[in-house]
Amino acid sequence: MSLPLVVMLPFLGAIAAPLFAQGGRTAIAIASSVPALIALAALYPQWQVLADGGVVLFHQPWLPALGLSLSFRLDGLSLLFALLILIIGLLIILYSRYYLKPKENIAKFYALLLCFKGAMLGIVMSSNLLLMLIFWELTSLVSFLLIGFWTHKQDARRGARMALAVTGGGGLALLAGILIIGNIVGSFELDDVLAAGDQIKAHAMYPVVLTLVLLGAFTKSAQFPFHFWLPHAMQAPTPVSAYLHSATMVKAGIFLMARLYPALAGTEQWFYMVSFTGMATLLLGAYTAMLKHDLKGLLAYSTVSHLGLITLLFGMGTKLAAVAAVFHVINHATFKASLFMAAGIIDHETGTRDMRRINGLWRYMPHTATLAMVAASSMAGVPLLNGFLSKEMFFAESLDLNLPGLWAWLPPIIATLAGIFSVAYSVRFVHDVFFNGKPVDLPVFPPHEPPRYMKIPVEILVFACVMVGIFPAISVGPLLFAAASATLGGDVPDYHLTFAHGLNLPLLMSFVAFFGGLLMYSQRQRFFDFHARFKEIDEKAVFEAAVARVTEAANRLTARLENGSLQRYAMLLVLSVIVIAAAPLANLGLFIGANGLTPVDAPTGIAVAVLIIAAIMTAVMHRERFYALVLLSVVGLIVALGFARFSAPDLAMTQLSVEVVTIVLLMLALYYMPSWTPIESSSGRRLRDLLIALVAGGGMTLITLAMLTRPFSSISDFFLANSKPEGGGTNVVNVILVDFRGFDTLGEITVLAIAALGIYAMLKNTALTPPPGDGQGHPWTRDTHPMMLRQIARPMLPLALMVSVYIFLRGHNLPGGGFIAGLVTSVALILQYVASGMDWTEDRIPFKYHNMIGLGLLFAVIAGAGSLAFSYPFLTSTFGHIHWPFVGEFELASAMIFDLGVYLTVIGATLLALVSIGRLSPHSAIKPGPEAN
Amino acid sequence: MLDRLTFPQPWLSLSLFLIWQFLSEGVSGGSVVLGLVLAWAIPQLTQGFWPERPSLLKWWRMPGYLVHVLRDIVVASFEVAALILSARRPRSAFVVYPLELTDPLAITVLAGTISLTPGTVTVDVSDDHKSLLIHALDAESDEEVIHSIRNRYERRLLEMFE
Amino acid sequence: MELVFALAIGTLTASGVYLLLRARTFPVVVGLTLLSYGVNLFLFSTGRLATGAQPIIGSTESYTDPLPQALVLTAIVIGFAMTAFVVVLSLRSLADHDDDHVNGDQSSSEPDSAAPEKREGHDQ
Amino acid sequence: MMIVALYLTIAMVTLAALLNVYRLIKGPNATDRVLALDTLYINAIALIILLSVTLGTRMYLEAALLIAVMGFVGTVAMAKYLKRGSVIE
Amino acid sequence: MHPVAEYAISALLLIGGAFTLVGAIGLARLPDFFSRLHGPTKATTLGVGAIMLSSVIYFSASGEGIGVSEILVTVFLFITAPVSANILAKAAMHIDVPPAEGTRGNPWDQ
Amino acid sequence: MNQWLIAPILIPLLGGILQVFMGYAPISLRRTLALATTVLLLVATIVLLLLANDGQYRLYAFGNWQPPFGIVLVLDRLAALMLVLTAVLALFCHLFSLGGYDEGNRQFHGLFLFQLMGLNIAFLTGDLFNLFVAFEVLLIASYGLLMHGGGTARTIPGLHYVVLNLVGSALFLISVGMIYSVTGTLNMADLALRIPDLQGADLELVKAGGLMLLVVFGLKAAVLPLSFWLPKAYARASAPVAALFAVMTKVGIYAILRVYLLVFGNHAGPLANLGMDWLFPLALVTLAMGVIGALGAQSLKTLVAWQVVISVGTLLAPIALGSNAGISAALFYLLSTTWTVGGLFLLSELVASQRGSAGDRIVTAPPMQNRTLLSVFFLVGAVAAAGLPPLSGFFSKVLILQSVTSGSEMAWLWGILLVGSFFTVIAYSRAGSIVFWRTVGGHIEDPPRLGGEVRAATGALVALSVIIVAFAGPINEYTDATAAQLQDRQGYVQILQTPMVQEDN
Repeated sequence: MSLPLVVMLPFLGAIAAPLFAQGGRTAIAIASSVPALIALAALYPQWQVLADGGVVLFHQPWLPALGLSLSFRLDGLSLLFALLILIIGLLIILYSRYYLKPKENIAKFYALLLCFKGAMLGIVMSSNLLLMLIFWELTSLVSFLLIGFWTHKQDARRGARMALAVTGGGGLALLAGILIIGNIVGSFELDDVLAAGDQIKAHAMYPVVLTLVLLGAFTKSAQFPFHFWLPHAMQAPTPVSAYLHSATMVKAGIFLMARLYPALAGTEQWFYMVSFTGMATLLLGAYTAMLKHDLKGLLAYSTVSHLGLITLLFGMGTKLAAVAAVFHVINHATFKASLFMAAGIIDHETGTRDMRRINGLWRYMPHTATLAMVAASSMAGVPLLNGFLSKEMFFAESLDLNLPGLWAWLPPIIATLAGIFSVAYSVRFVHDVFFNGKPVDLPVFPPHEPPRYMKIPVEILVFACVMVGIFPAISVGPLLFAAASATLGGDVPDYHLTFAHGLNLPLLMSFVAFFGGLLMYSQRQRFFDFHARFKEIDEKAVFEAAVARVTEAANRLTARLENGSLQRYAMLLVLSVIVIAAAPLANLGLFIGANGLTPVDAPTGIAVAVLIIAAIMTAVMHRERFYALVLLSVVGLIVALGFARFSAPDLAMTQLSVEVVTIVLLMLALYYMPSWTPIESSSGRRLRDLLIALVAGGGMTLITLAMLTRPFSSISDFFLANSKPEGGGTNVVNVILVDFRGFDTLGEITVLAIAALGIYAMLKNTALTPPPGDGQGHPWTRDTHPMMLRQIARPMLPLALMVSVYIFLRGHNLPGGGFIAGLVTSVALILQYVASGMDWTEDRIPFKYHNMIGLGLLFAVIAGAGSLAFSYPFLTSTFGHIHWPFVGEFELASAMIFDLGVYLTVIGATLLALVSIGRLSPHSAIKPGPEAN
Repeated sequence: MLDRLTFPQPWLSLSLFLIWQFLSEGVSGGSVVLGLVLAWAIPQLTQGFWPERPSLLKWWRMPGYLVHVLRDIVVASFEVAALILSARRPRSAFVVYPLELTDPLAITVLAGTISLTPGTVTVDVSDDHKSLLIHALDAESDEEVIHSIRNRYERRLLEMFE
Repeated sequence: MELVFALAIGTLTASGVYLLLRARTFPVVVGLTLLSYGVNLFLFSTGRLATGAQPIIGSTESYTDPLPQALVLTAIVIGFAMTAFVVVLSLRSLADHDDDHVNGDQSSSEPDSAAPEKREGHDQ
Repeated sequence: MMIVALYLTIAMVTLAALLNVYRLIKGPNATDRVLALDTLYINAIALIILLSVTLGTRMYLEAALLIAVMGFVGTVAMAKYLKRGSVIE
Repeated sequence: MHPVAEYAISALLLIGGAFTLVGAIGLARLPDFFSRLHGPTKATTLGVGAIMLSSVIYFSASGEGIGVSEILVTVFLFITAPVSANILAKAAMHIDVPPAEGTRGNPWDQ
Repeated sequence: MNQWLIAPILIPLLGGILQVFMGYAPISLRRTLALATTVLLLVATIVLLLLANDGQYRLYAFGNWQPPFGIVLVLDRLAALMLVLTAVLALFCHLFSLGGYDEGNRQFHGLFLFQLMGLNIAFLTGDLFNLFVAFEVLLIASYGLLMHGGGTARTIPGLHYVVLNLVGSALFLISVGMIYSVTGTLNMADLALRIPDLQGADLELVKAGGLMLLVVFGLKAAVLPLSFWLPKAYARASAPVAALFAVMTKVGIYAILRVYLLVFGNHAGPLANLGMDWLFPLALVTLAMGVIGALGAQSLKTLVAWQVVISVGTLLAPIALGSNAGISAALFYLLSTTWTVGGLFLLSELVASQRGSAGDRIVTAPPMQNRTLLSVFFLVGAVAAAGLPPLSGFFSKVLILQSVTSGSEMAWLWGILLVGSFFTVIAYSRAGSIVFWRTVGGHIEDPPRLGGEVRAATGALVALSVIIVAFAGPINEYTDATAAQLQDRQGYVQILQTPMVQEDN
């Protein structure tokens, strides 16, 4: 249980630490240290197991479908990294306590640091590749937030985004790689994967896997050509640079290579990809570090270079090289973290990091200077310091590579060259900063030694450098052995850890490097001049420009595609249908089915001809809008006649009523619109639209034809058979509407109700200026309500109500029903509005349309819900024949209450919609204010 | 509450009741009850729409008038049909007809009658309800039109309404 | 009979689609109405064409398929509601943009971002 | 005999409808079109009744009633639109 | 069906059809809007009235009772036709539809 | 017959009716009742989820009519999942709207509840035509909601949305008609039984109809090339509405899942897996387009609107491939993305409210109030949306990637999904760093205070991605079972045999 605890603790701490923000910076720093301390305590008992070559495992299934489990693993390698993470993390917390300015949000900083720590521990201790990936991406994310901690600095923001883009992108590649591995192995558990190394390497997908995994590792570990993000990440506060970007996070890539070493390494692809990348990074980093005037820039590129070195070591593929690589991880972490901290102190005390201004600090801060000099010496590979040891091993390994012919010279030469650079920039760090005359124009002058406790972390790390350098076998020997053994899968070669191997070729190379470095440093000005001839590439600017270009291009492309043209979207929709339906229809072959065609009678033929003419004329004459409306009425009328002609009286009646209401509605709208549509489309476009329309119409014709001429049987026999005995009505259509498929009707009247409510709401605050006269320039007449019309309209209302009742009551048995009755009532009321005006009519209508809609829906629901009481399903209808004295026998059906609901909803909705539009008119009493919302 | 039980427009109620009996297939107990309910309820709902009572005083003369008009329609329809089918160009005219009637309903009935009887259409009623504008399809003279309307229809309506 | 019926549906569809592709709201609405007529007729005809076979029990010997009729009735009502809404929406668009173009006022086409809207008290 | 009369009448009414459509398309004024539409509605009533008589069923007669009502309201609304612009005010 | 009824029905149908047609011809042929107004208001109305009557007789004769709907439709048409004509004529005057040449008198628009 | 099945429809319906009556009641009363309705709905859906978890199909026959004659509701795992998904989203959107976003339109709550009713019908119905009606209910309500609130910016996108969907509705009817004209039935289970036996021209007609139906669902789901209406419409809707709309595209996806797996699934004989060969490439193109749109977005809401498009593509690609694992993964993602996107819409509105005239545009502005809170919300939402660990977006993405294991489909899906994720990360980090980090001088005049409701609603929605991670195991089990149930056509068809309530009962 202790393993997940170790990982979880920092996260818990991240949540808990801010709670101590009230107690001051020290309190929160202490609180933030607690998780690491507990974690160290928890790890300590495990040491004996590991030293014996054992492994501590924890396994808890989480998402079996994914192959994701909460598996943790503690072996030498993970212990090594975990110790680095925990110990350096502790030092960083202490350091940060003094580094951050009082007004900065230290709680957030510590919380993020702790999150990072947890994520990093997660990476190194995960025993499930997917779990590791989760932590992996989490480190990218937290790193993004930490780099951008100083949000006011543009460079910090940009650096953060660049780091996220590169490492996050690499993470995605890694994800793909891991998934393929899982696919090959059948498990993401590390044990299974490591055991299946041969299987992976033999698999056809191996090159892909390798490339993807290495992409992840290289981006994280800032390998060429992905190195550029790291120096820009130095915009972060220095503790972050020291912790994330030198000691831990950038090592995650290295860790990954170490972790998957048994599974992936040992092939030619591995060798070439890893070692050449490492080599390129090593040289490039070293060269660039030399050129940087920024203290942290120098350290950043030096880190790049050292990461390249470690990568190169892993790439070499020999076991000894792997040991050297692991060893160098430790050494680099110690000296580089201390150097960063020192740089942070200098930055903190002088207010700048420009080495051209910081000079001669020895006089002001000798203590810090001493520490920095020791650490820098270790970086340069000076004997008796830990850097020297691993570098010697590196030199030795570079000689051992079995490359053919002259190629064999390449690794040692490159190694030596890198050594020269490394010495040169180390010397530069020491000499430029602490000696080399006097400070130039420092923002803070004179600099002082930092607070006592701020130096403690540096001191501890420097002490470690020395200890390891002098007593390697005692100090790190066991740990290194455990780690190397875990990396190599138990098969550790013989190696000898001591500060002096005697005089041999590697030592010679060290000498060459040392004196070459001094020489190079002395000639640095030439070197700068040489470099100044080349144009400096600011990766950040390049990255920003690239993002800007991509964004811009995306924006342009989006704007082109999503151009806000309804015509385009509608055309795409119609075309999609045409394209997708074309193939099956083409297969249809003959469109006339088995039943063949029946003859046409003349009146029907003529009516259809009129319909066709009217429809085409509507399209042709659409510019004259009122004319188009008249033609539309003709179409609607003939459609209604068609329903009657083909045995659908209910439909005919519905269509007729709806059509008139629609026309009135359109005219209400047309009042405010231009009465004429201008010509806007080019003739080519009209032709194109015509073509699309013709294809669509032709398609519909063919489909209809094919359908109508085919025999057919449907579920409707049931309706015909049961309508009377079970539904209690002879009008089957009506019984379907209020009973068999009453739920559809409920939905339908809900739609109507919502539409009306929506219309009402939408027009409430709308102001429209009507034109003063019609399209031909006639002013509107003042005679609003002609006398004859008024006189005739009034008696119509009771008559229409009576007819509505009649149509309503017979609906269940004969054509009619609530819907048609509702429309008749509505139309009669509309006539009152037309004849006598809005105010006059509204004064006389005893109810609000809103309530009517609500009441209608309520009736429908109640009619349906009645059956629930008898534990029948919703909308179960019942009917009975009731005999009353004198009145006689009559039928009462619950469906009638439902139909009453339909009736009321239709009236309320229709009138609410129309009246809302009518109310826009400036003549009506309530004049809406301009957009008062 | 009791006043709500009255029939505010007894004529209307009666007509509605009768129409309902026609609409229901055959008079029965049910249709009578429902007819009564409707004859009460509908006027209650719509009485607001009738601001003034109709001033039809001698309503029993109405059927005679209607028969008279109907006969005129049939007879004159043939004349118009002949006119439409003939090649002769009709002599159209706009005639202003000075009204003697004052009641709006009466004027409406007259205007309707004029429109329904062939050869003339009421085009407009003046704002002051003092004159009608009539379009005659084929008229020798204005006087003839005015004269015929006055004698055939307006007199009778005057008797009925005022 | 089937052929002329199919032609009628085809014509309604074609006219509707053509109008749908116009640039002003009004023709678009008219086009949608035509289209819905065509669709209603189509849906109606899925029960095949029959003369004098109204599905009213007892009024005739054979009955046509009543189900499509019920569906069309629903579709007509829904279509009406939708048409009403789109008509009002085009009015609203006219009010907002002083133009009945379907794409709004083309001259002052705004950038991608939402135009500043009025919120209580804290605008501009 | 009745059948013949029926068919003849149907033919005449259909022809009448065609003439109305002619007027509707020809115009020339908006009022002409509305008038033609109104007449077309009345013709439709005739057609519905003729259909009922042909089929011998009264199921369609209420549709005729509705056409009468709807035609009237439609015509009134259109005329109002032409004259006044605002149909409901 | 009784032969008298059949005769009556046939005659009414034919008369109705003829008047409807004449009304339509008038609508198509007459020279100006105001003349055309005459066609539908009477000929067509009368024609439809006759057809209605035939239907009433038909259904009464076939023993289905007196059709109230048809009578209602007819009455309705007779009431509304003048109003339609009136309001259309007003609209025509409003939008300055010209009367045919040679028409005496002037339309007025208030 | 279990009466709980009708609850998700009746509760919002009755609540909505109540709102219609209460147009002029005090706003506090309306709010209380409306929120109570939503809470009640959530409770009901959870009950249904528990019911459905036994793997049975439950039938509810309206009017006690035996299917296929009457309309039926069918509750299965998928339906229950969608119901809960929607109810949770709705609850928080509703809560958010109480922070003053429901003002200016007395019908807001009514429309909101009707919208939920439409959604719930769509998820439960087992009848093709009733599905059309459900679509119309939810669409008309969404039209109303879309136009809710002031401002002129949403009119035109709203018009586009409405017109295109009207065409879609017409198309739906045509497709239903074509299918009915051959099969003579509308019940989906019955269709599933009849379709495998079709042949000849009947087959081609149904095929054409089925493909046209796919276009309809594709339009609702916003699949390219039918997705261009979406970004502006969503980006300009008021925040709670836009957030609720996060589920609207999912209705289209639900319909594809339901209809195409049941009716045109593996068993459908010659019509098996109809249209899926079209859907897969289109889904990928949609995904790519969504990423491009997100990259180019210049306001937060537009960015999130494009995220909707991205999620549509991501969802449909595995669905089109049709494996159990793929469908399960898609369902997992559905849960995650819907809530996250909803939360991001709400968040964008909060950001806009705190930044004065800069609104939600991705430009610099004076420092905003409540920056820490909002930036944390944004971070969580963006991480979940972009599919970075450790939030739910990542898990679903991995599930989707894992569900396809071979062939060129794998290459395409992996490539586009991963590269898309990369660019999505760039888009979010760019937007976030500009909006939350970069500031210019000056200060915002008196920004509105963020009320408890809006904070809680936004926070809860984004935090759900954490909850999903915590319960990833059980959720994944549920989606696995759902996918298996979806493939089990036989089980669904059995509902036709369910006995009705007897007279003596």
